[in-house]
Amino acid sequence: MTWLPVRLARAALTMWLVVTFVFVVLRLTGDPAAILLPDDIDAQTLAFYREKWGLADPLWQQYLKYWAGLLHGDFGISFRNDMDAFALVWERVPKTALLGGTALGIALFIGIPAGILAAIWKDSWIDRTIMTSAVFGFSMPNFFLGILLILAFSLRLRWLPSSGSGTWAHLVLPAITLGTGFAAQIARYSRSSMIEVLSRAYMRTASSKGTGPVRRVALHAIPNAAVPVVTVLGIQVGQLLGWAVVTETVFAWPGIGRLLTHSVALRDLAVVQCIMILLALTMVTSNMIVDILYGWLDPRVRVGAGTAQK
Amino acid sequence: MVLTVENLEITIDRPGRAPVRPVRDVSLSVAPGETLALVGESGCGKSMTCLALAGLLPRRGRISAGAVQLEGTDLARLPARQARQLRRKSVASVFQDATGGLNPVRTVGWQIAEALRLRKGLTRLEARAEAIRLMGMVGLPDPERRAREFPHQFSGGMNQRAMIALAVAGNPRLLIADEATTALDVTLQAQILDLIGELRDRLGMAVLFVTHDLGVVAQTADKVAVMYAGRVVEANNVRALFAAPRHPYTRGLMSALPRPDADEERLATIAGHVPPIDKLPSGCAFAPRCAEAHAICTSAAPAFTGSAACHNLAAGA
Amino acid sequence: MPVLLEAENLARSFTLGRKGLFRPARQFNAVDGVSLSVNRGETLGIVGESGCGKSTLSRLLLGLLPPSQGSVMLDGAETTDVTPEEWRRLRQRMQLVFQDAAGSLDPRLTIRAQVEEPLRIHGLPLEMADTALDAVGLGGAMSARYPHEMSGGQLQRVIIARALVMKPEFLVLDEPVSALDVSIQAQIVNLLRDLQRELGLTYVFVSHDLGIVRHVSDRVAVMYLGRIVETAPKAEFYAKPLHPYSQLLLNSVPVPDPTRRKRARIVPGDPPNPADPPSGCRFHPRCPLATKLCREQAPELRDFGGRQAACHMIETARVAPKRAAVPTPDARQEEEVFA
Amino acid sequence: MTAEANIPARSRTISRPFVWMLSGLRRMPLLVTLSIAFLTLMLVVTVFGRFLQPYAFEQIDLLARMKPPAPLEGFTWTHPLGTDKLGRDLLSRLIVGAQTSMALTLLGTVVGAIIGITLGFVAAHKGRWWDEAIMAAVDFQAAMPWFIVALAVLAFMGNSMIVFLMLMGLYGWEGYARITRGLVLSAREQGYALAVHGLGATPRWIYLRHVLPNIAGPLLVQLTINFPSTILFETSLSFLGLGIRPPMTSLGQMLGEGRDYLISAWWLAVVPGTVIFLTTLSMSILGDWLRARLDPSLEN
Repeated sequence: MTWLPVRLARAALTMWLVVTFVFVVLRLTGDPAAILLPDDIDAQTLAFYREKWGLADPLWQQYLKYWAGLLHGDFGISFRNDMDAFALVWERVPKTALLGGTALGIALFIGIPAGILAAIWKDSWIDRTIMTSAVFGFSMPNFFLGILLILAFSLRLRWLPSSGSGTWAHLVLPAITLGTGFAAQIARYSRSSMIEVLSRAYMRTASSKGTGPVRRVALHAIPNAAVPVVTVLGIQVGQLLGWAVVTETVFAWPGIGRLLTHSVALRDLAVVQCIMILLALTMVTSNMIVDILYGWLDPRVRVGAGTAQK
Repeated sequence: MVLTVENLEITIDRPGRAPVRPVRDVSLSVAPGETLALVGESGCGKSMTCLALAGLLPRRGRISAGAVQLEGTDLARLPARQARQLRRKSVASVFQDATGGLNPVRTVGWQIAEALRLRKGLTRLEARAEAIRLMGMVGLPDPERRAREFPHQFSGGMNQRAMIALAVAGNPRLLIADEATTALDVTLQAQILDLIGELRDRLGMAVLFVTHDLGVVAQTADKVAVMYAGRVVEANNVRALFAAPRHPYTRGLMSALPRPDADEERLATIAGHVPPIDKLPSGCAFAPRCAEAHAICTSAAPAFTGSAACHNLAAGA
Repeated sequence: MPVLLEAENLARSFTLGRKGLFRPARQFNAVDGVSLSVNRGETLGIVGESGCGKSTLSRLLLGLLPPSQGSVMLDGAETTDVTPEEWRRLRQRMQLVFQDAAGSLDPRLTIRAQVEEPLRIHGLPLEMADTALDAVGLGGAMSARYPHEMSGGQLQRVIIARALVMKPEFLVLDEPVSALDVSIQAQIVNLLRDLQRELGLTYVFVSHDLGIVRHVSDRVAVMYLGRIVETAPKAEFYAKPLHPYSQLLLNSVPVPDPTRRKRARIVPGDPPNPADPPSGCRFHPRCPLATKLCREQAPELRDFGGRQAACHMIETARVAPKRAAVPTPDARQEEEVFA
Repeated sequence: MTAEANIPARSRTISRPFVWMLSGLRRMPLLVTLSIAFLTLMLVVTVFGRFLQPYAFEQIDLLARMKPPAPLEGFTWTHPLGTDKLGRDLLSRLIVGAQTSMALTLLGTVVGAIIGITLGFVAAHKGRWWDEAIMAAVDFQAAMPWFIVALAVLAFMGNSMIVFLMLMGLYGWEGYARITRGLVLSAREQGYALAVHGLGATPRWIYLRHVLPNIAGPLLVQLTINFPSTILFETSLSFLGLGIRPPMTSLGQMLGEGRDYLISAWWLAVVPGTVIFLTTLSMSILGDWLRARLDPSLEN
């Protein structure tokens, strides 16, 4: 288990880099007090906040204080509604988690079986159908798919609501919108990973033992094919969050993405930096999970070459 | 005889193009405790023959003619499901790339135990104990511990031993070794050849040993079949074949070999190269490279008479 | 015969993949203190199993890899510390023929363009390519083909032609025929020998195949885990190898003669991990003669009347050949006849 | 070997990927042909955009507001794709919007490719710390959702064309860097590059004459992967109102505007959306086809 401390160290390093980056950018773009506070503020208030936030101190003290603040959950004040930025963001987290989780679930549930089926029946009509759908799926821009779904299911058929987040019915269209592209991506990765595995010599060994087709795929092929797919998933989680911003805007889904768009438009920097740091934390965590999964799936990572002869 | 192959023909269908027949009219037989070596250069059809016997032909490949008698039952005529069951019990294979041939995410012990559970219907625990015994039998040190390890923790030679343990699990009647020692260094090759010979004698298996190395043939085989361009051109017992090779191709092959045990001033060569399987010449496939070819050689394929398939020998006899 | 190339105490270490941020990277010596000399016009065969460092050595000899230590002299002139510019001039005199012919050719260029390339690099007249192509039997229309249109044997001819086009004196042939079928291999081996005779070339022939090395070499050097354990004139080596490893190696080669079957006399154990070589004599864990001395102290190459071997036990084994687990070749022959 | 054996041999240097593509033209699937045709049309629009627009795209005609496009009831031939709430000609806006989107995407793709390929070469050539640092940057870029980073940067720096262009250029460079580094290393370590080095060639000679032409194929495929996501990057930001903003227009900006009229004039969103979709789809289809032709490991 030598890799775990290394991963933890790397995760800590990443977080440190991100936080420092945000700190430096904030200081570089001008007087933080002026940026963090609305434009029309008077000089007296500005001086008050500058004193309050310790901006007169030496830079390294500010840096330490900044860190201390972050560790206590103090990300500054949103000037837009004068609320604690962290509280504002935290309130939105469940909504985005629900949307992202559902979309990811849809993507895995459709993408992985589709990819495996396409690989097993490579070059057949099944493969062609699945892969053609996949090309259409990931070429479809998120916002456009959302709009088409609204046109069809909300405005024409009137089956589902087009915006808001009250009930489960509200979740259906956004989750499909966000999940489709990922299902397509995952289908493609699963397929190519599976095709690679199916051509390996150990699959022939499995056949020569007399394993049946189901056992061969389930016990021999899938565990091997899962390794690269999991790696890709780690990266995809970040992309998923990126596109969630667009999807939330299309469906007026009150999550972090929508908050981010608004805050960017209004230059509500305290909120933006809070979201950035939370996002980095999410990415680091999801990469850790992927690494753990990776080690669990692949003994070559788990059991290092320490005892190997060669 | 454990295995009798008669006039085997394999056809590979190619979408949009004419099918090819990489193996034509091949007949072989192996008895229990006997090693038959199948020799030939790359592309001669020896590996394809192996795959057909083991039931591992690629998706578009099929046995299109001939009989494959495994202990008296014709596999080629059996329904696919029954053929698979029969093969599962009686035929085992070892291939060239042992490390690639073992599943990297399963322990070596699990993989051998799986073969035992499938072939002999052992329970999980029985299979595990038997797997450990087999690992010891093929000379893997400390089998209890090694059974819990993964292929990447083994060296190449150890993986080949594990593959052999996996193959002989459940006492198959026929062991097919397809270039099983080609990727190994000579010192390891000697170990593995020795192991296969020992297991053959102990378990009374028939061994079909596919190789391109005449040295390995001379050291291990009882009988030899030489293949060229999908056909057996000469077959004989090993001493007779090496003492007096009859087919011009066999003779060419032997004199082209630089020997580790003698000096020769100059190697004999066979002119030209092996024709691709979809562009075979008419008549005897070896005729364009044969110094002794006559008119008839390019027009008619020679029949197999005595121990070789050559017009010159048939005329002389 | 005058010495053309001389290597002294050559070593090359590689860094293995770092395992974690805070651990030092592991080093391993692929070639560890090799000295050898090649006479003008002769062929030195270098034999060894996979991982023994023979390919690294061949690259070191030609300066394709910088050595970690040691030096190479061509015609008495140092080649190790020269400028890249001088190296490029030296390349005209020494060339490498690779094992993987297909991989060492640019797939986009015709055969002719590949063979012309060294001439373009060095600004020599392009017509010289014709001579080289004719010499390997690929003149005329063949030279307009692309690599993917040719067979393995033909590709090997192409890289030989490319190596010869600048009229070098010295060629390192790294497993030049091991990927080829026997009948094609014989064509290439004969071609190499003819070229050597006609052009007065000097070869270092690296191979794992003791049969081919016997056929092409004048002298043989045996490598084990980055070191040379024995060098000897060919005839003497094959008649009576001195080093226990050489003996076992030669004894492991399957002889194409069914009347002379060997009983199992096998080098026990696996080759050790080159990244973690054993102490003392690197062969000692597999050696039937190994003693405490062998475990503790690495043997130097010592002279035994025109041949050299690195083994502590050679004298002992000579005095009492019957006692040794490995019989001498003469004694072995009788035992081996298969009744 | 057999499949390419009938390609006529030529005496001089010719790029093999090029030969492959030529030989494949005859057997090209219909979808690929259509994709190339559509992309060609988009390219023409990109180059000649403003000369092709029937009206000035910002010209307001309050007398002809919210006209529907051609097959729908009530359309006029003067505005074949209809008009928006200010009576601006949708076809003209579409042409100019497509021109903007395509030009930005092309620029962003090319900048990303140049940065990535250069850094990939540097990483492979210099090795050691250069390699470690560049690959760390690659991993970082791949792990961070660039779209969100871009949003944050726009918040910090304010929305300007320069910042926007820089963000687009930095998008996707890591893919090129990773591929270039891998290909250069493999070419150098086992293949022809080492061989040519042994013939006495300089590193410059090797990279320019051998390595770059040989990795051109895979890089082209990477371009077809990168292009669709770059155009999505641009259109998404503009859609959110954070990229191209009025009075300029782009496909994403048009779509974002049209979203407010889904009930009364759905075509205002659907027409630009379809153009974006067809562009990414065509590029993906072309990319898949190129990859299948260039990557020998995918052939059987």
